[in-house]
Amino acid sequence: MNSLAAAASTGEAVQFWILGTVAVVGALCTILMKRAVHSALSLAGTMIVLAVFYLANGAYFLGVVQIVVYTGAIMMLFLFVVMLVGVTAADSLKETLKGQRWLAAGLGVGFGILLIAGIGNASLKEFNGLGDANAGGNVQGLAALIFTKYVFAFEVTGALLITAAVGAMVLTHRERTERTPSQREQSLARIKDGKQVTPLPAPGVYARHNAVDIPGLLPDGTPSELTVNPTLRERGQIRDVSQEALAELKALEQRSQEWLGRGGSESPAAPTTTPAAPKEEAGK
Amino acid sequence: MADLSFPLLTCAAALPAVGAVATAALPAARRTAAKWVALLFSVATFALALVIAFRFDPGAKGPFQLTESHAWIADFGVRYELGVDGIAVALIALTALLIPFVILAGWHDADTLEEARPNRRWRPTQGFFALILAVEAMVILSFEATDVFLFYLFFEAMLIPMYFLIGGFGDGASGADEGEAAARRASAAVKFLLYNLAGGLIMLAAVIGLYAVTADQLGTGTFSLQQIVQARASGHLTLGTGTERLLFLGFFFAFAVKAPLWPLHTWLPGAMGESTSPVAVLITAVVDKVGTFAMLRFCLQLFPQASSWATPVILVLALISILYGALLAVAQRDIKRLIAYASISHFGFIILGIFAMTSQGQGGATLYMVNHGISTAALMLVAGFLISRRGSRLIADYGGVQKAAPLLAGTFLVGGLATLSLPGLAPFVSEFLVLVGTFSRYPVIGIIATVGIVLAALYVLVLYQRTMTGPPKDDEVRALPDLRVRELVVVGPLIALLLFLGVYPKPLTDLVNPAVDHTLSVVDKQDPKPEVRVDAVPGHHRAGHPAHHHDAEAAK
Amino acid sequence: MNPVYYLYLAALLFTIGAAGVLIRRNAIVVFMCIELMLNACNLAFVTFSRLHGNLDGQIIAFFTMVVAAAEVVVGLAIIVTIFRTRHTASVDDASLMKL
Amino acid sequence: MENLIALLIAAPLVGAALLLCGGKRLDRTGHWIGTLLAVASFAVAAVLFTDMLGRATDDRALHQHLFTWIPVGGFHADIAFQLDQLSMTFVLLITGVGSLIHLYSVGYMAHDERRRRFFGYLNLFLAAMLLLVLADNYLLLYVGWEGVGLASYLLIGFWQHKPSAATAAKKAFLVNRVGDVGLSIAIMLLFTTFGTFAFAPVLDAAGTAGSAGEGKVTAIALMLLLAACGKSAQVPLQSWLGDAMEGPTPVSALIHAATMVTAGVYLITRSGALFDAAPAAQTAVVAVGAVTLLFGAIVGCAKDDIKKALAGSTMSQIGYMIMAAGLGPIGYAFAIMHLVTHGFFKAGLFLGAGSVMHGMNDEVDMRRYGGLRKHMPVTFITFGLGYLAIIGFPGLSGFFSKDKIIEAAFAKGGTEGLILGGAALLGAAITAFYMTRVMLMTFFGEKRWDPDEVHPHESPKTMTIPMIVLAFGSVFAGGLFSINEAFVHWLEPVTSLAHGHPPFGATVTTAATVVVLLIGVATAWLMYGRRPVPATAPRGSVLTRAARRDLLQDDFNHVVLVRGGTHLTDTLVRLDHTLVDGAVTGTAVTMGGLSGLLRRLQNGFVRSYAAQMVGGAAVLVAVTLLMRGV
Repeated sequence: MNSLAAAASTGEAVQFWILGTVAVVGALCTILMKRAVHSALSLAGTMIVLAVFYLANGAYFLGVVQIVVYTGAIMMLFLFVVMLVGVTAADSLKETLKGQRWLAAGLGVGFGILLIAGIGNASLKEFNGLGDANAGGNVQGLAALIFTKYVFAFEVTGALLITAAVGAMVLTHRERTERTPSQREQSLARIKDGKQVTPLPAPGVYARHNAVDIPGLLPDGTPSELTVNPTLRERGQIRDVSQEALAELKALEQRSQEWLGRGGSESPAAPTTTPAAPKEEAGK
Repeated sequence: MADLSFPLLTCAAALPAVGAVATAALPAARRTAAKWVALLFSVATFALALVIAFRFDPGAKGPFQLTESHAWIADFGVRYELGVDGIAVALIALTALLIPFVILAGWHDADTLEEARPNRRWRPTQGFFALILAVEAMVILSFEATDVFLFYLFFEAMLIPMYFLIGGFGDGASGADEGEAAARRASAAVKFLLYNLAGGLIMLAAVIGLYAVTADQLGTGTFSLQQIVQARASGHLTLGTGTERLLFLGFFFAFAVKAPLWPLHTWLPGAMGESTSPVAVLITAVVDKVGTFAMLRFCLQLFPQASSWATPVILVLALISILYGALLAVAQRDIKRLIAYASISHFGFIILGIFAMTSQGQGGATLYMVNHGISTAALMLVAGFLISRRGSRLIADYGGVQKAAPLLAGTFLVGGLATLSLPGLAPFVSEFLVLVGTFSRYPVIGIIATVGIVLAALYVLVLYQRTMTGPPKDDEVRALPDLRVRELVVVGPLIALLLFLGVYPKPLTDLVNPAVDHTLSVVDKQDPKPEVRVDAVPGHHRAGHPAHHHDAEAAK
Repeated sequence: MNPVYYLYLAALLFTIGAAGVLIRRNAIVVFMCIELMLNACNLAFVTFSRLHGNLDGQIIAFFTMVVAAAEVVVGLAIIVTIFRTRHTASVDDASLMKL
Repeated sequence: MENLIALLIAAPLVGAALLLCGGKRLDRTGHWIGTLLAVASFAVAAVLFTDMLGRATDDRALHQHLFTWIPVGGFHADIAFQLDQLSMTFVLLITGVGSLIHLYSVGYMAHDERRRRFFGYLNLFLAAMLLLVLADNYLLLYVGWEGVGLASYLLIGFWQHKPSAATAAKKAFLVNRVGDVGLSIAIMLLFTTFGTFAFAPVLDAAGTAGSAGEGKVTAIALMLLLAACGKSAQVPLQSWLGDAMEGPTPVSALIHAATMVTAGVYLITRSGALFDAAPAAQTAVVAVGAVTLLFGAIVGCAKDDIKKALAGSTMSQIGYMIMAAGLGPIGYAFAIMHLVTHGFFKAGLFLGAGSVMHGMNDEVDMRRYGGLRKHMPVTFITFGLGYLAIIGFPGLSGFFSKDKIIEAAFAKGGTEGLILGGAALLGAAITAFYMTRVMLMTFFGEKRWDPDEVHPHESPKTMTIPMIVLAFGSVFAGGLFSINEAFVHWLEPVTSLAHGHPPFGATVTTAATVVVLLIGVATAWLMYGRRPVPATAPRGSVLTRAARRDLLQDDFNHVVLVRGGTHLTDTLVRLDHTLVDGAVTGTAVTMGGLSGLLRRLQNGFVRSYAAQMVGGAAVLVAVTLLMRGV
């Protein structure tokens, strides 16, 4: 622990170059991944790498906190929200603001060059190392500072956290401003609006697996989209059974024809392959 | 005498201010009471102004009298310093005199607004009169302030009530429908505000610059006019040539906007044209006078060398104002805009007189301020009465009014004749003094300026001819009622005063002369001497000149 | 190896984060990019702490984390609220700042 | 005694104030009040006159100082009056003729509903005119000068409902204002040159101004001449007088014939010492006088409007006076003498013309008159006497005064004298011609009016009495004045006197005058007496047509001044809007445009704002780095 001196060891260098690459790749993935979940996961990776770097820089407490609080708590919070908002909601690739992408790229590159040039310019040749500072233990050293020199900031931060917590609750809490309408009232309203009065029809049953994604058939054989859960509908995950039934009928006819015509030599394979085609169609 | 324990000057300014508050505080239903309260306070202020005029001793030593001085913002050397010289007394008296007439003339100006929103908190009448009194208070204070910062404060502050007076109250005679008229009024008010604000801000920079210079050289910064003048005279304070010129220009710009001097004049026709005629009188006869007054008091006294340096340019600009204003007045089709352009011409004369740097010029300019106030008030108010009768400001809508309303036409003519400086009426005295004062130092400019006299006759007489003479324009003109008692009460005294001051201006000149001499001594200028020495004292010769036979023969 | 390289890394990450804020429209991702920038700063602080040989930098980084936590809590709550009312998490759709 | 001087002015002034402010109560008595006060003023003048006669020649001038008017620095003006022989002459003329015309107006304006106001204006005019001639300094004279201008304006435009009258009034005032500018510049020059503008010191010093001052004195004199031109309708400022005939006839008689228009002559005579010290200016004066006397005469020949013909004549006669005044001490007295006699006969002629118009339903066209001598005997006789006086018929007033002027003109000597004398003689001939023409067209020949519509009749007593009195003056005044050169000696203390010596003796001049007179009369008789006068004017020669239009003066004015001025003002209005105001509004518009551009940055998209922030941060970093680098 005390050996952490000004200059980094070779091991640290190796570690830096490997993990540093990982961090940059993670950061790039964060901003380039189309789906928010992927971004969040990439960011989590970067953060873990950073935690390692903290540790390497003698900030043991922070390294642990980084993993526990940031990666463990905050990133999970992000994931929750992503789930809440919709895991699959992806950015469209089309840029709406004219020239924003070029501007951002230009600014990013320029700004980066400026920062790096600035750091390169700075005369950071001498390093003190944390040997003395961490002599009594990193956590103890931090504690000593927090509760003496930075105690006021610390207290204020506490207040900030409480405020933030309350604020989040207030923001996300949905205030019921009126009485929940009773079933009777709801049905009356439905009649009044001329909407469907009865409960929505159940999905069709296609007894092969969980069939909530299969619309029920109307008497004329066409599928009714209403019978499928709106979320699935939104995602386009509806399987059109009407086609399947027809295809099946067709297959049956073919089978029986073959049966009648040739005498069942190679028949059993056919029925298993046919249902796959409509499924792909529906997926589009 | 110099140090009265009773703060007369503060009272003169505070009285209308109190009046404004009292008027504004009256409930909506007490509309008529508000008018009377405002009138009462304005008359009381006039009485107080008379007391000041009588307490003032023109022969006393020292530039300022009735002085008051209290520390105000000690950190910046700002003091509450009041004091009056003859010029200020004359102008305070003018202001206090005109306000009651303005109030009387505007007796019904806010009435049309009353119906606009009939609820208990809608009080346009109270607002109108309170604003007028507020303007009066601020104008009087600017005439009294001898502390530059204090002056600046009220010089700028009076824009606020003026803005609302111009933008809020119209005469409904623009020929456009009310919505468009309101839009034009609003734009005129904004223009007024922006112009004057721009001038004021530049002046603020100069005021701060002045403070910086005094703080630098005197140790403690000061805004006191007297202190600065004394320090300059005694050599404790020396301004660099460049600094002095910049500061002078900063001050002068603000005053030239307010005055207004060509080419900074374009706000005036709009502001006067769109507002009601009492407000127009307030603008041109009262508020604008602060600009010319401040040129005399601050520009010349604070920056004498720079004033001399800028004189040629300013004289030429003033000359352009005179001719330009008059020429444009000739071409106007709107009565009030015509009077506005005439005022621009007259302000050219005033500025010409101030910067001619002769006792006749400056004395004449001061007299001009007073006389122009009275004459324009007379003309403008009568024009306002006329306009309110017909509901139109366009000259073309009139013709033959004198047949229907001879009294109105007569008073209008007298006001017009005063505007064209007919001898026997007050403006003649001042205009002639200005011309003589200018001529004795700058003959060419003086001669060109006399062309303004002819042009004045042209626009006044053309206006009179087109509105008042000829056969009545139509049935509406034929049915115009003549002046009412209230209107006669407004116009009568003004005309009487014009006549009186035209025949006997001595009280005014006696008041003004010492102050002008003081200003000239600060600027270090003397009147040019006549070329031929005449021993005789005027008025002591009894006979005609003796014969000169030999001359006549020599001529042959 | 010179620990200054950590600073270069921090600068790089910060820039990437900033670019992300500018490019992405999904509010959640924008938020993540902000977190990335904060983390980059933290890295710089920690590195400076090492360079200067005292713990003040780490303290600041610590406070940054706390503040970031608070910010995330509130920010995500806002996003959720917006999503509830507008059914979108795109920052471009919330362009009411313009008159 | 000198305290009475103010009373001279006060009486009509009080009258004016009473009548103009008195309201309807005075409608029935107002005209008599006005007349009474005019007569009162005349009475005071008479008292002062007898008093003056009773004193020694050197001690006749009176002076009254009322109060200090404008004291500012070295500029010192008093309200003070000076009554010397010159002023006395004018005072008597003004109050005398004025009273007569007041009386005449009682009858003439009997049916006008605004009669009270008319008398108020007349009284105002009397006061202003008296102030003009009584002032002891130029500035006070200027007050009177503009005062009579105002009264003239009000009276010319008295029938305001007629647009032509209102226009004529305005024109008169404006042209006069141009002249007034001359007077005011002269006063300024006087002040800067002499430090004062009171008559006595200035005129004392004028001769001693020395060579350095001669340029100044010449300038002053020329400016005074400009003023005189404006007020006395001399070329080039003569154009207003013809139009001024739009006013009621008594006004034309009093103001535009007898008194106000002669103020220029008074000014030049009063400032004699200044003119004597400036020979160049004197030359200008005689040139103006000579040109005008011919100009007026020519115009008078062509006019068919009786009043305008008389107006041309007035112009011409004042040309004589101005010319005489320009001759210097040899002419001053004769100028004034002609002025007085002219006051009598021209006022009489105008009143006669008014009387004719009164009887002819206000018809002014002489081509619609004819043969009126039987219908209006009194008018005919008084008019005829005035006619004989003006053409200079031997023995009548005009003869004595005009003959002296012609004599003085020749006495000027050299080519100048010959030219002036020749012009004066020619003028006399033309005068005889056009006055005979007026006489013949009005009173002789056959009637050219419709007896069914017009009933010519003699005017009432109030009108005929003044005409008779004035006719007496026309006949005898000149003769009386010339007994022992009484008038010349009377004025001598003021105007100084020098006897000229004409190159060919007084008898020759007189003979020549009579001859040209006869030629003029004969020509007129040949043209208008022998042949019937056509009721509509024939087209006439180029000269006639030009003369009818005042020798194209008005057309010149219209093209150059009116139209040019209109163009100028219109251009200025446009410039004021586009250039002066445009500069400011332009700034505002530019700022608006710029902020419009800037506004587009504020597109409401958070990411744009963020980009701007990053840009700002980048700039800050760059600046910091650069600063460190430097």
